[in-house]
Amino acid sequence: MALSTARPHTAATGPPPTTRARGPRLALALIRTGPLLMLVAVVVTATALSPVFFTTRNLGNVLAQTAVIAILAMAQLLVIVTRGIDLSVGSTVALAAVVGALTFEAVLSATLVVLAMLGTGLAVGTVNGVALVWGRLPHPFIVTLATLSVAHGLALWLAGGQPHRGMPDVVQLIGGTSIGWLPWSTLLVAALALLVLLLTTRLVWGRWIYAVGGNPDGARRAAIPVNGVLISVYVLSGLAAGIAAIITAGRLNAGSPTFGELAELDAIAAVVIGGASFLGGRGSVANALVGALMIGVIRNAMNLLNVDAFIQPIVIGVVILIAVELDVIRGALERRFQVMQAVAA
Amino acid sequence: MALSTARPHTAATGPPPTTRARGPRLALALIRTGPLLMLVAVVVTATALSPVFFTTRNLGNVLAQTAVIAILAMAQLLVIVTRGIDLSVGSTVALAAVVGALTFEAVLSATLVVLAMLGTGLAVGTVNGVALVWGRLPHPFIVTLATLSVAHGLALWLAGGQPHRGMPDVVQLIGGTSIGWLPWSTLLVAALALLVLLLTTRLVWGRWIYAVGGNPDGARRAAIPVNGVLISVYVLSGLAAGIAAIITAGRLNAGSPTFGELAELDAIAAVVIGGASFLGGRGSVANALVGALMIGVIRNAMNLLNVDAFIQPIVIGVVILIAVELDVIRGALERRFQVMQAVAA
Amino acid sequence: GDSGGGSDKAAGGGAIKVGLITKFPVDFYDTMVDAVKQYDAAHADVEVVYGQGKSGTDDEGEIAIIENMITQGVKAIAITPTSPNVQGALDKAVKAGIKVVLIDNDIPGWSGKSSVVATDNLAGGKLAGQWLAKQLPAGSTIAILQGRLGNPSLDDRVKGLKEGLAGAAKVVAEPATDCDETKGLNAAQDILTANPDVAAIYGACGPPITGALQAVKAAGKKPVVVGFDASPDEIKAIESGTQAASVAQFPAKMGSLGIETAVAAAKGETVKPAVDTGTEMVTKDNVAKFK
Amino acid sequence: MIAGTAPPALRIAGATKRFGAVVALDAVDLEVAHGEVLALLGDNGAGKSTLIKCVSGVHQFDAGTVEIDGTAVSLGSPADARGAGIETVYQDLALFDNLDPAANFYAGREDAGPRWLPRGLRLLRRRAMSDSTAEVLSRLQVGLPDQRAGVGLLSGGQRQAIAVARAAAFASSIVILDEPTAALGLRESRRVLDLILRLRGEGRAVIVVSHAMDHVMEIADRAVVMRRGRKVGEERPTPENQQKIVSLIVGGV
Amino acid sequence: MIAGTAPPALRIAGATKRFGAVVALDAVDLEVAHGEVLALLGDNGAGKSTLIKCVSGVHQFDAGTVEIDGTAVSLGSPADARGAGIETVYQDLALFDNLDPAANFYAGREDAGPRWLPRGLRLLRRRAMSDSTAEVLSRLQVGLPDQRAGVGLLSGGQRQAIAVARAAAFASSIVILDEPTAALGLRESRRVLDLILRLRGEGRAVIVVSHAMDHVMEIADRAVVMRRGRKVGEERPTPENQQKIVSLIVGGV
Ligand SMILES: Nc1ncnc2c1ncn2[C@@H]1O[C@H](COP(=O)(O)OP(=O)(O)OP(=O)(O)O)[C@@H](O)[C@H]1O
Ligand SMILES: Nc1ncnc2c1ncn2[C@@H]1O[C@H](COP(=O)(O)OP(=O)(O)OP(=O)(O)O)[C@@H](O)[C@H]1O
Ligand SMILES: [Mg+2]
Ligand SMILES: [Mg+2]
Repeated sequence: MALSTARPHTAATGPPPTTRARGPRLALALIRTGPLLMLVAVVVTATALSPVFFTTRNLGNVLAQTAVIAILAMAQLLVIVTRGIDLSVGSTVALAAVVGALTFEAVLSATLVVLAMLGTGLAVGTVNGVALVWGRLPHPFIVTLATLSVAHGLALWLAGGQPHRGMPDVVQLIGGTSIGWLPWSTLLVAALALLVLLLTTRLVWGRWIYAVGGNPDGARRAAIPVNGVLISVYVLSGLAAGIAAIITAGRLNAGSPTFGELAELDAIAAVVIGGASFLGGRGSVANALVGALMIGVIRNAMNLLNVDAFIQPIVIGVVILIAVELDVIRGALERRFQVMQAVAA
Repeated sequence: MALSTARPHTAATGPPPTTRARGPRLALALIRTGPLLMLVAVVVTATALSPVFFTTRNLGNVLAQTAVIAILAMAQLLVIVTRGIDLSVGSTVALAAVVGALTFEAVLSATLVVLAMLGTGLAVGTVNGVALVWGRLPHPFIVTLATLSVAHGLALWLAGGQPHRGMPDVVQLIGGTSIGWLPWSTLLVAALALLVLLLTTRLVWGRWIYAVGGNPDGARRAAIPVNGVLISVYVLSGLAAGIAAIITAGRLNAGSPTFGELAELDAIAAVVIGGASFLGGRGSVANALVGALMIGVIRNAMNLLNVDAFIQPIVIGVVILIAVELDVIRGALERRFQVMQAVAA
Repeated sequence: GDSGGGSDKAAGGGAIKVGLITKFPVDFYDTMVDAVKQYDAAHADVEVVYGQGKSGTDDEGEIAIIENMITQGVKAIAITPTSPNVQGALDKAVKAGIKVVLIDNDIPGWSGKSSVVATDNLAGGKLAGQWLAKQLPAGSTIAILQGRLGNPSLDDRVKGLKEGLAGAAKVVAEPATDCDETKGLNAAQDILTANPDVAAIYGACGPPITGALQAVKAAGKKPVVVGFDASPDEIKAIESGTQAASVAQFPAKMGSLGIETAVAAAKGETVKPAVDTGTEMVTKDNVAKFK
Repeated sequence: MIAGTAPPALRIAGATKRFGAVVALDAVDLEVAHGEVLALLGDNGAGKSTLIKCVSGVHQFDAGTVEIDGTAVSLGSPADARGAGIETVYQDLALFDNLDPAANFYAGREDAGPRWLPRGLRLLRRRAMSDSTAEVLSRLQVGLPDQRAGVGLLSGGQRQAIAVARAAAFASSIVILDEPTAALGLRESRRVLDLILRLRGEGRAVIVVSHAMDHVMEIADRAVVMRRGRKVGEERPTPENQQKIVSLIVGGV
Repeated sequence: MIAGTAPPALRIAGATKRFGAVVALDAVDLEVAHGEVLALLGDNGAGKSTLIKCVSGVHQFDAGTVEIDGTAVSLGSPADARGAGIETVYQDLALFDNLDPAANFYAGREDAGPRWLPRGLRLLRRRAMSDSTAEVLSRLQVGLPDQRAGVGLLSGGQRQAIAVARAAAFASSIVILDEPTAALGLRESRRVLDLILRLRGEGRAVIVVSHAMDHVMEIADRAVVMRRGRKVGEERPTPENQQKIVSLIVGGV
């Protein structure tokens, strides 16, 4: 009993005891890749069914088509980890794009346009976070449903119901062009993914969001700035919507109040397919990205295969369901293998 | 220490001790009416702004326009009490209405048409419940998102993308006619509300849904048939969508794949405005109905006042937010008054 | 034939591959697709690839389909663009040597198109406005059921109507209905409550007008109801006298002329830059020929 | 073994349970007779709660057999265990924080009728349930601020008292209590110990998990000690044996 | 009063707290000196946890003053309390079930740098945190099956040990423990009692809530008894006084 009361820093002596067998380890590692495994299965199926699917050109298309969902899904993941939900992101994309387009009509400055879009996203996110925290609301569903409605109305009103064409070159570059077959937007997604990975796994803030999601009351007692953490995830989610607006606006060279419709459902589905839990405290960025890609690949493959428009929603629904169910089975298998490994030891 | 080990049935002797003052009791009772108070405020405002709002004719319209949301909200309440969510109800309304219309085109039997619509709702609900329980899915969001997509696709496919006109007289009666100014559909809503009230407050099943929502793991240990309870709420939610389909189809004398679009969001908003919690175990039918009426009244009032179409979503968003915020403040006031009462005692 | 596999033409045989992209699955576009399928069946040297979006504002969906058609190597695309937002993707197609023919609505100011085969919605709206101006006594009021906010062709129908009315009636309400029947009924109920004397109701698309007719029937009023699209439901209502008129477009004509133009452009022939498929007022007098 | 030729109320043989790589139970044998209090002892993480959860149908043994009154049973679910006459107080209490004490008491066995209806559709006898709950609680002298409020805001001890009272009120054959006095005050602990003795007097088999050696010494007829999932010994808890039991628990070298 | 002229580490005067109609604390006065262990006793629902939560900033007193080392402080939030040098083990433990032991240990005071960055943006020193957590836990001899898994699936005692170790490791001036040994085994309890004595030896003020009279007798310098939100007595826990304390708790007539 020599418990130091200062911050303990000395390293433990010797490695922790290991009781694991090396036998079924490979199988276990494979099973653990989880959603990625299913993405691979979907890609293989698509390649088998359509000869053009696995061409660089089409993969470029898939990536470009998925960039917006991917960005929104990463932000949604942060929100969901804290037990929240952000329904407003789709409308925010529309509002930010409209504000950007109007800014471009007023002043021809690319910097200002980009700032306007990011700023709009930030503003909506801030409203969500602050209303949730200061309003002591029990759940973010309703605030973000309200801002969904308000942002949609504002976008329509500002735009006069019309799309406004024209975006600065840099926005068009980001959203609409590629290096070879690799879209610029994919590079942006990759950069953001690295950033979010850093945030969630290496920074104190990342710890905090998992703590808040795991036990909000405990987090408060541990003097974690719960309110600040909550506001920050909604602000980031708004910012992500601003970035998504830049990509969409660049891709379409316009800002329109119809952008981003129902994008929030895609984002949430991606996060859930990636194994996160609505009960908070669980989920990873990499898997959210895999979920987004899964949705993108399925949509693309159905277009390539010319699946009837009426049938497409049916296929998507079924595939989503299968993906989640496979994840459940995968988890059960993982536990089974762990036991086998322990027995083998 | 004379603890009976058989089922204890003898009545306790004497009333429990009361420590409450009769002083601020009235204020407390008023505050406790909760969401109803806010509905009254909204109605008073609407009456002040528009002379025609508080006429029997317009109230009849409001009731007719709200019937579908009200029914879906009551079912959604049951789902939310068990910690769940059912996103598929809107699409299910469309699918059931289409199936009903096609049935009517095939056979001219009103009974069969009604059964077809209810049966379709039941079928979708059963799929949701069974997939959730047997698939051991962690959360119903994704199953019901999948069935949303599938039901939507099926409705489009079956209907060939077209509305199919014609409904039996009894369906038209229920959905489209009134006794004086009081719509038949309102009577149906009232009857269902009584039934759900009975279910939730008087029957064993009602206890079970609150127990499952409050502590699913504890419910399992208490030998409550958790799986059965979960399946039952989704089945009822599907059935409610079938009933909502009857009303919609009767009102428009048709079945169309565009019916019920986004109705799930209205229903969920109504339930949350009515003070239920996404964390389960909390919420009442009466308040869910009040939430539905609140949404209906606001929409109607804005049409009467000819509020700009762009502005309408903004107003709705803001009013929803205010309603929920007022409920939070109301709760705080209630606790304050309880203390005052205790001190006065 | 269908590109779905069981085609009677050998894929990749000498046939010219062209794409047809329509907005979303409703009667209007189905009529168009049916006309194109007829054309397809009758021309052995043409193979049509079909694609369809999810809704009237599904820009992203259409763009994905365009990109995929480029990948599949079509020679021409005939498309009903959801909005000018698909222009970027179409530019890519043009750059890849694909001819683009716009059907149903134009993308104003875009120079990449080979031709526009369309109804002039503004003109159609004007037609309805002028017709209504003649029917209504001076000082009348009118309510407009808008379509989906942000959709240019639907907005044009409203703009055109106001131009055509030229002040002959006062607009007392113009709620959005998302072209949804239920919302049309709700809005019409409320309009008739707030303005019992409204003389006319105009809808920018078919379904809300069909819904509004229910409200009119229940209210026991007789406003002049005018729609746009002349959907099968509207035709029936005009026959039975509950609806006064509707602006008809010619989707089948759009489809067959559109695909013809696209094939011609793909073959390198010169095509007319604009093909108007016209509009016409459908009233009780001429409804028979629209059935 | 204390039981004579009559089969024991509960007999477990070769019970094994793994969670992933953790072996929580390793070939544990155990029996309790009617009218006997068995103390289940062991350090934290020894596997006591796991054993209890398996017997209550919450978890399933990976291997091993369970006999009740001499007949082999399968305890696949909590309902099976209840049906076999087993009533359990869990260490985490398994209360419904959103429900009032009466609803907590009767959860899963609501007093309702008429009997010919399926269970879920019966009408609750709410008055009867709340009256008898109040009575049971007042006999155990658990003072509650509000009989109608959810139990979530009660103090730690009040919550534990409700859980214990619930199990005792419905006990039929075997009662299992996982640290039933951990959060209880002196008076409440006393009452729970008396209650356990009463249950024994009525011929029920009782298994108690407890870290309080004085309580164990007072009420238990027999003590089984576990360590790291294994049963490491079995003793009569007499003053002379106390040191031996303690060293069994601690793994005294 | 034991403390001489030096101001007590913690002094509470007139502390009152109501929850709705329930009076959980009613004008309670209390003080603890540095190097003193104060036992807070009382039946279930007496208000002990409420008092502790108020001092830890989780709840706020409705009325009353708090002084630390003679200066009045306001404890508006857990951060205030931590800032004032108060470290607490809650009865419900307040652990993060989804996080591993190291993350639980350092929750809210992560070891991270560089210091010039705002706290949330600092880089975690993950290796350092998990090493020192492992060390502290091994000193307390808490055996965990897996250092990297979430604490949600640990046994009741393992969880409590983590919560106690956390508070002890970071204690600076005042340590409050709400029933710290309730779920602990013999060996673990022993270690926690030793730990408390060590903290006293280092000059910290310690408040312990416990229902285990033998523990109280052994470690406490002074015992305050509460009943129904009121302080009903204060005694030195000596063998002669034990009966008196018990009757104070039970409300002996
Ligand atoms: N559901 C679970 N999943 C994984 N491991 C578990 C689970 N339940 C228990 N364990 C592990 O099994 C071992 C035994 O746990 P158990 O709860 O049975 O201990 P116990 O003897 O009741 O201890 P205590 O006295 O602390 O309550 C522990 O190492 C624990 O971490
Ligand atoms: N947040 C709360 N809301 C309402 N009532 C509460 C709340 N917290 C505690 N109470 C009530 O206040 C009283 C005192 O509770 P407290 O938890 O302080 O008791 P305690 O002395 O810690 O008891 P135990 O030994 O059982 O833990 C109890 O009657 C309890 O029901
Ligand atoms: Mg245990
Ligand atoms: Mg307590």
